[in-house]
Amino acid sequence: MSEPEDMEQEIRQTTPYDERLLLAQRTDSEINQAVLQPMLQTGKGFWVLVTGLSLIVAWGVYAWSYLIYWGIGVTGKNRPVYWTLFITTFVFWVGISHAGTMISAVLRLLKADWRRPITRGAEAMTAFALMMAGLYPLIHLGRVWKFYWMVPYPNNRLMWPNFQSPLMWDMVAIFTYLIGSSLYLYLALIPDMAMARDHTGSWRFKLYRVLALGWRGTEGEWHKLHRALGIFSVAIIPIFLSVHSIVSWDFAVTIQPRWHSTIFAPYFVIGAVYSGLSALASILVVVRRGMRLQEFLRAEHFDSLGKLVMVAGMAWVYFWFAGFIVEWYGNEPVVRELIREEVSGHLAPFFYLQMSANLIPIALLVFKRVRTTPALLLATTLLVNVGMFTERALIVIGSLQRNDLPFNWGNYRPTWVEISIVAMTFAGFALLYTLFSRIIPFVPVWEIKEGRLRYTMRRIGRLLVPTAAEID
Amino acid sequence: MATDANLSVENDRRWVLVVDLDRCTGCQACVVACHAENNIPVVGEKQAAYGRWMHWIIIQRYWEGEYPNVKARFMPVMCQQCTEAPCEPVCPVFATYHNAEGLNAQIYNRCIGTRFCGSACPYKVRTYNWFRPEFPEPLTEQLNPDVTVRTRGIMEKCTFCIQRIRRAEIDSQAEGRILADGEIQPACVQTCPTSALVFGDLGDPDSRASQLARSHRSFRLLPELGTDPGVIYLKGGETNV
Amino acid sequence: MNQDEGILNDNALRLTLKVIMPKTLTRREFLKIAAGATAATGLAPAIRSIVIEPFVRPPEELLPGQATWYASTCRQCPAGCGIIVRTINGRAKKIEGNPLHPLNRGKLCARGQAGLQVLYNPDRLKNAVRQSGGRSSRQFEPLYWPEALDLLSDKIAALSSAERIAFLGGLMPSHVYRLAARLLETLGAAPPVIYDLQSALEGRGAASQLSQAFFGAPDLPVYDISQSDVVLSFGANLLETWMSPVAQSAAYGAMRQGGMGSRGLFVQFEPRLSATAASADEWIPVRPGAEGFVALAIGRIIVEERLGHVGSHRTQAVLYQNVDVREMATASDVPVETLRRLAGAFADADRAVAIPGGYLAGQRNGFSSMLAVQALNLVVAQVGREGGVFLSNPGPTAALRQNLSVNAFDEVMDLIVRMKAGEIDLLLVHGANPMYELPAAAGFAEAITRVPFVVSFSPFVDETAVWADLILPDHTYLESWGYQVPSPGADRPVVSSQQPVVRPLYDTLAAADVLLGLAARFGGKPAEALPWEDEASYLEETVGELHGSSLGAYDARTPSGFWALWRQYGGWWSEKKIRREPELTEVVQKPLPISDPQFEGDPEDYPFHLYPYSSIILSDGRGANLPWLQEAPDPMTTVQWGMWVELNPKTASALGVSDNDIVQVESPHGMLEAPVVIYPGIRPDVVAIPVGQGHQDYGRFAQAVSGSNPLVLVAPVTDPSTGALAWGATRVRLKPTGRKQILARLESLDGNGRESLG
Amino acid sequence: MTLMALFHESADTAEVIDELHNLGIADNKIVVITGLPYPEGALGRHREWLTLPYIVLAGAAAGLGIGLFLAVITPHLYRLDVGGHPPVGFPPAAVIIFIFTMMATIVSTFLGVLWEMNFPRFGPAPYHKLVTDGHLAVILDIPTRLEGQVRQMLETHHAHHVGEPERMTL
Repeated sequence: MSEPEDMEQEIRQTTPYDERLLLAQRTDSEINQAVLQPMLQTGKGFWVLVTGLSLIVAWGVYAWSYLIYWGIGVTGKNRPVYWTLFITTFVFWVGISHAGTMISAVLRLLKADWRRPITRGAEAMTAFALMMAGLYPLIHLGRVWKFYWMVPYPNNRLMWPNFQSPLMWDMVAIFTYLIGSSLYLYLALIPDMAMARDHTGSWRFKLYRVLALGWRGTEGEWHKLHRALGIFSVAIIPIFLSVHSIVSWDFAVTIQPRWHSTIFAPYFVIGAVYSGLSALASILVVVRRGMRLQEFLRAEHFDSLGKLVMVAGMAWVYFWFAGFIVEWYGNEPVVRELIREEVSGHLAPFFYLQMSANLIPIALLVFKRVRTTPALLLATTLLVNVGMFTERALIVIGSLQRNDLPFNWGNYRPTWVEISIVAMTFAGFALLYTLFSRIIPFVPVWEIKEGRLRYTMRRIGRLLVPTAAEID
Repeated sequence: MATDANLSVENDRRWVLVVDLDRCTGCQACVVACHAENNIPVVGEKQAAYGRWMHWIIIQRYWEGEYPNVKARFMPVMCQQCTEAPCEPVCPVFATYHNAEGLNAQIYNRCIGTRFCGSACPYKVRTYNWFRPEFPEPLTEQLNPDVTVRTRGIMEKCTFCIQRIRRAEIDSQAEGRILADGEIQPACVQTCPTSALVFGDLGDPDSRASQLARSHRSFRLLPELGTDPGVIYLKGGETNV
Repeated sequence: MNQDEGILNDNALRLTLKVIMPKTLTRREFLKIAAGATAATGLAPAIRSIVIEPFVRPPEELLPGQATWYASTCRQCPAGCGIIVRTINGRAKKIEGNPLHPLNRGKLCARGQAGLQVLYNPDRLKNAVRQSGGRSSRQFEPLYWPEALDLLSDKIAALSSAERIAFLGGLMPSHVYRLAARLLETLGAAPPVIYDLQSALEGRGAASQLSQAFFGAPDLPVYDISQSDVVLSFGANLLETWMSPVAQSAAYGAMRQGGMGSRGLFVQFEPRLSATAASADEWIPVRPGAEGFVALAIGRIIVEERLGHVGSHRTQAVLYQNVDVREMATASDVPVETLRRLAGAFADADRAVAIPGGYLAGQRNGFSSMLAVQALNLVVAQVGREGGVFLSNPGPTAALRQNLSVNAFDEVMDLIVRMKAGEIDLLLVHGANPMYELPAAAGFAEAITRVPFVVSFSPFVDETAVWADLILPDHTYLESWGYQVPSPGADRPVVSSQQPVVRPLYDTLAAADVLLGLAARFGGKPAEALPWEDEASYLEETVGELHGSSLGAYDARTPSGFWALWRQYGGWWSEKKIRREPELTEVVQKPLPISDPQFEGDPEDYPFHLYPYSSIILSDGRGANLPWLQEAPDPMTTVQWGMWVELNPKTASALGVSDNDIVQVESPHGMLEAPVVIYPGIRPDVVAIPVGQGHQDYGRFAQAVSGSNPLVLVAPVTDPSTGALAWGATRVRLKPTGRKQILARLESLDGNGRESLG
Repeated sequence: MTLMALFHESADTAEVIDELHNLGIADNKIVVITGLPYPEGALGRHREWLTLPYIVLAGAAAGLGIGLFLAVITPHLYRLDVGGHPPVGFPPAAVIIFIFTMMATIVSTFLGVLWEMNFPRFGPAPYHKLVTDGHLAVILDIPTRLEGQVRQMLETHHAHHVGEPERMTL
């Protein structure tokens, strides 16, 4: 019986609470097994997937070395279009990385209980997306072998980097965010490592043992872990806000028409959340199917996630419009020209793709059926990310094609090198994520158990209603 | 302004280039002279067609009116050596910075090729080494020993022939005399058949450049951006009967 | 690296040098003083006797790391501007204008700047070669020079008669021309025939005949733009390639902003808005070949309405007695009121000049048009005046003048006919590339196959050299000796001197030395006529004639001193202006001829006029092998590395083509294909194509460009009264091909030529 | 002597702990190991005092210092001017200082919590695998004389696997 239908049935026949009831009846060891089993058995499909992704990555690495050997000329860049797909994809990945923190930190602070099963997937997504994003500042350098000249350390050149450059802000911000999210991911992982340690053998045991750091679960440990996670949740939120603001300032600090905008920082942040949450939804649907986690990732989770995506989308539209109306009304020559290019010029196809791919999902997500039907949700959220990628391309590449002197205008055609490298990062992300899902418990078992602890089922008339205990 | 680490110069010195559009005939002599003086590589037809030519100075041509009352006007555009240079703050490694004489200096060795300055420059006068430059033997014999040959991945641009400025300054110091106005001539200025280009110190009110800069014809490129360029244009006139 | 540091170290060296240098006046310093304010410290490199010595004891002029400047003469075009070349460690690094030279006063054009790439061109021949695989096999087998000379002298000796020798010259150094002429004369052969495309396009031959007709002297007149208030230029692209562009550009600059507040009026009459016209105040698109009519009409208006303040009308009225202004106006497509307006401005100006340009000479009624234009200067009495037109005074340089500037195209055709008829057994080609520079229809390609033995002196394997059995590569101009009397000259007597600024890179030999070598081999009369041991000694003797002239800007006690200063200054010139009053000939008492233009090709089949104009960058194509020039954009179209067809927007839309669409251009004589450039500044009935691209040979950079040579279209017709090639007298038709070729342009087509979006 | 007992129910565990308190066994002699975090005080134990916040504050301060050094001091170590900007401007400095502060905060939190839990700590420790299957383990350090009493009390509260804790290498 194929995935979507059987889930629809669940929904038709029962209220979602029954599933929770179902889970409530499971013993802890059953839950452990439910999480561990899919990790232990890797089918043929898994290896096919891994091989395919590795091949793409390998090709991308070749393309990159080709680029380094021959020079940036093998990409489609030219004067004036000095930044193209690399920066676009960079911005895209940084955007994706934002949902993880959004989900785990913000929802943790808000004690939104439905977050529990999806936090780890979200945090992992953040970490891997950031790794991919982090590659681009290197890839797009003309002399990558001199990248360390941007690193602030006392050196024989007696030079320090220019901290007035947004690229420096970028570098440190992304580095910080990567460290932060990885540690956050790992910290919340320790108890589950201990759990996995107790129920596996051979190499996995060795691995989990090391990762568990000797966790036993004494009250003290739990207490400290809670405090640490609390601090993390608070500390990481300003970082996640700052990172994408800084990325936006790469553009906004220049006087390039259409980049030089004060709304860019919040606009980029909300765009990031929009695309990040969508990406998370897509990934969850896929993983849920791939790892048979139906019991943990349930309709209600997708429902709430879908609502979040919808809200983020609406906010994005608001910010986009707030920026657009000012540009349109200001009617400055180059901006006017750029808007004309978008609305009726050679950028029009991309513009309309961007708008439709960002607006339609919002409308669709209004319907619970869409939010709770994996296939539909997947399609919708993928569409969002197509839209967001196009949006970034339009901002980065589109704007650069026009400037104050019409004599200097230009156009851009991507080359196989650029496309291969972009594909490399997408494949790389998928590869990391796939391997991760086989090594690390995809749902945070202890958090689920903790959640379970807080609920009792209470009958109101015909309904069985979960009631949460107001405890900390 | 800081004093240059390498040599002490009066800080009020401000090198400017005056471009008299009324004299410019668009003959391209400056373009070739610049190539010869600054070891600028030649990229070939295919690359040039894709906007990857590397001229440090280009002569922009603008059409006005319709046939038969059509006019064409020329405007040489090179690095504007802005005082408030948008390209400088964005460089993460100080490859481009502001030197003591108000020049927008480009230190090739420091450049790691982020191309941020290129994106930030409103005049789009910076050119980038997309590939390793090629000088088929024996064309290398011509390379000017005073100017570095840039490799791939490096941003470059007009320097006002800083090597000539330095040489003149050092000579005058060695000979213990004051630098005379017009003693420094960038390659383009030196060759310009119609003397449309005048180089000089805006800090010295009597220099030829200063006098021309005060002309009623003078204007700057894209003044609304407030970059305060070191290149001063003189409007072309028109004689009618 | 950081330039600052670079120079600093250099300077440290310089300072130490200052310390160790003896305080006594060295020869260099003396010459420095002699050179006055300039940096030019030209010295004779030891080229006459090449000695190889280690740099342990470097020659005086080669201080390691120190720049030495040599004065010489630019040979990229016939103008003869003075240059100084910066050399370091025996390598030429930069060419600049010679600040002392009266012609260009330190200025230089794009082509002059690119001269270094002639010297260091990777496609130069490195020694004398014989084409082993037969002609056009492009298989070359090196020869030792003695062998080569023996081979050539044997060939000449073996000839049944010396009439069977032909010498085809192009832009030749004066002394080589004179030596060749001398040798041929003693051998009993015809003097060299001089033809090159540049001269044809600028109408050099016709111009000197015009002077002959007007002033009774073949010297090209100087049109004094700098002093002039009104300049009427008839098809003279005087800011691009015509005659002496640098001098004229300098004058233009002065005319624009030199004077106190006064800004001259500059009007350009031509069917296409050239870069010159772009700098003019007014461009008047005259119907091709009708420029003369405009001049006639203006003259007529002046004499008939007694315009201006000169009392010379009565005497000149005769010139225009059978000119009808309305006819002329309709024929030339210029409204009468415009003519009247300009006539007024021209006549009322204190100083005004009318310039008969190259495009006129390129028509079949060219000479009458040129007469009409020159006559305008007469009518307003601007002949011999400042701000008017005058002949430069030869002074003592008369002796050095080349006997003949260029031959008429007719004479070249005669040669071709004789070649075809098999009357030529030996063809020597120097400084010309007839295979490329002659209209294909002239049939030179076929004619050369009929010549048993062809010798080329070209340093490059150009289209003609490919058809040579023997190539004796000459030095490039930065390696060779010579002198040139600039023509048109300056406001004073001038001779430019040429000297090697570096030792020859390769095993090449000066053409003059080849001729002397031949003479020595023949012995007898030739040997007596050409007794000099080498080129330099010949020159030393020849220019010695100037020694002791009281006019000179410098003076030397001894001939050797003069020889040193001559090279040091880069020539000889009088220190103050000397003009000469041209005495008018009787032409100017007869009514001016009115002859309608004729064109090759029936207007029905071939609706458009072909305008093959000489490119400011590549001139007639001799610049096509220099990467700097190929990369430099054409000022009007901003196209680099390319060749194109310029169409008026109306014409293009009527044809349904736009930028970068390839069209087929066909004339009665040939066909070519090229991408379109939409060009607002051209008559709808004219199609303009730049000359200079489309090389089959001539090196990697010339061949890299996908273009064709417009001369395949040009009809080999002449102006009967001068015999000059009427290169503007061909009609063509256009056909879209549906294919595209993206031209490399500086300009963004999306920006479509706008200055700002405001 | 040390005893370990496992429980199914948190309620039992809580009672047992009260009993132990009554028996005069101090809190620090009792270790409760659970597979999931129980709410504060669920098992009737007092909270222990943490130094973590202070470590974090110290870290943040250090980060602030680094940020200040890089953003404010280094521009003066090799002075290079950029067009229209002072060598040190507030906005860029603010960005840099902020980020480095946050970086240090995060890192010090992580290191701090490991230090407090004195992790990593491998090697043998009293533990039972059933803990991660939802059992609660109580490890007691009691005087031998009370053994009988305690054992009996544990039995009454449905403890199982009562006995010497096996020390397993973690």
